[in-house]
Amino acid sequence: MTSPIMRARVQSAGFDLATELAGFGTGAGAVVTFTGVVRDDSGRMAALEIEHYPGMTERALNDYGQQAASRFGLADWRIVHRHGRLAVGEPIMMVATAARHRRAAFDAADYLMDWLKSRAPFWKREIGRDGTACWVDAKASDETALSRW
Amino acid sequence: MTSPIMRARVQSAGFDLATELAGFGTGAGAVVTFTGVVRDDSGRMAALEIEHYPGMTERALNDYGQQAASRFGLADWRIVHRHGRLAVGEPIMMVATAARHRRAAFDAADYLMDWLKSRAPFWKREIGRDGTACWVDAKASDETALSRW
Amino acid sequence: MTIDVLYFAWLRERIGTPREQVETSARTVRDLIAELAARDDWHAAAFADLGAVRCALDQQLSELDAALDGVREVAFFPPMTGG
Amino acid sequence: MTIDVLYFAWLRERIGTPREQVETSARTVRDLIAELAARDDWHAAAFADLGAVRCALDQQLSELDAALDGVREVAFFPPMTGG
Repeated sequence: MTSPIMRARVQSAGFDLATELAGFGTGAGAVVTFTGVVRDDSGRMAALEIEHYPGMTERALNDYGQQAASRFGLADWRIVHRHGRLAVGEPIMMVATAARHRRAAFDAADYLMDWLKSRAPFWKREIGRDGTACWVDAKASDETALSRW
Repeated sequence: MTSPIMRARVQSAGFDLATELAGFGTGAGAVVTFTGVVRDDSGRMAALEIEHYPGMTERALNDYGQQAASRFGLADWRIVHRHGRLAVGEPIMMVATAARHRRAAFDAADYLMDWLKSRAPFWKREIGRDGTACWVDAKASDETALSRW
Repeated sequence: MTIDVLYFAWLRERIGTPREQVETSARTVRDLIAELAARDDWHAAAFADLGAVRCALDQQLSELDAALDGVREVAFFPPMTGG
Repeated sequence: MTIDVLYFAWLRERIGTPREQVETSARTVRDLIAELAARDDWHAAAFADLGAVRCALDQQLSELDAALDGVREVAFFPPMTGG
């Protein structure tokens, strides 16, 4: 269903959901998007820093997106993931999926998110207002979530 | 979590995802959107006509959205559903949910869609290019989907 | 009592009107349907298969066995197909 | 053989460099880790808990027991936290 176009992008710049979705999923009946946003749970966070593996990340995202497209019969899909320093409230990443029916679009977006959480080479570090920097621990629940599929 | 603002709208006009999401879900970590689009499976469809129950629809959508917001702890939510005559490729409706964590945002969007499919007072009719008009049958699978929750 | 009865989708088409006022002493929705179905062939056709009929009382989804006490508006329609 | 070894996140911080070239005859990733950990305290600290170390061989996620035959680039990092 999907052509071998690069539909995943890694960038430090922000992105705009509307721009990403221009012309997205033509002919599909269902479009699902997920956007992750920097959240300050402690009330003491200044920013989030995201490190990644430059040589590997974009290709891994494209490979995996194409596998998901084939598995769920997607008409179209996009992944945009940022790296670098992001302020609270800024969007971190987005996934968009388009399919004939909503179940496939929902499941594919959910699946890609599970994969991104624990298999895409990104590492988050929380920068506190007091200058402290703390790597975010991987959650066991993310691993469990991936085993659902 | 949600104030008693009307977050659901029924309208014949089109809508724009970006406009609907302006300022949406501030402080939330996860935003999920679903957009339903008119699809022509037979290749013979000219348009989709959507009838609704004017006095009831918008209030029912708001009541149900607020229940879902409370059940899933949503920071924000929106439902926009169109009625009237829509061409193939036009968006029919959208749901957006914002929550601290992605599981709640995904589940709430999925749940609202299940509810909209079989409990919101809309009736679809396919208008063929040859002028025929055919009411869309409810799917038993939609009823099954709702019983998951 | 006087009740506003509304019809949607193919029930509206079969009956030929979106709305009518009905004088009735029916106690439940089913009783009201029996009265309506006895009116003429169009009403009878619309209510021929109650498995395909849903209702709302004063704009709240209800069961066909629900009581009509104090209800002002009854709507009949096929299973919904929103989303 | 010569292998490029890359470190990310806190492994990079503990070892103090993002990248080094290593001459090795290690047959598996685990063998390579043993050699690296023996280099100095910084490497030893980075590889102290292998349950918290993941690796990629030539930019493909791999197991620590994987063979190094023909591999040019090995990356070590903690469990990923994308999304």
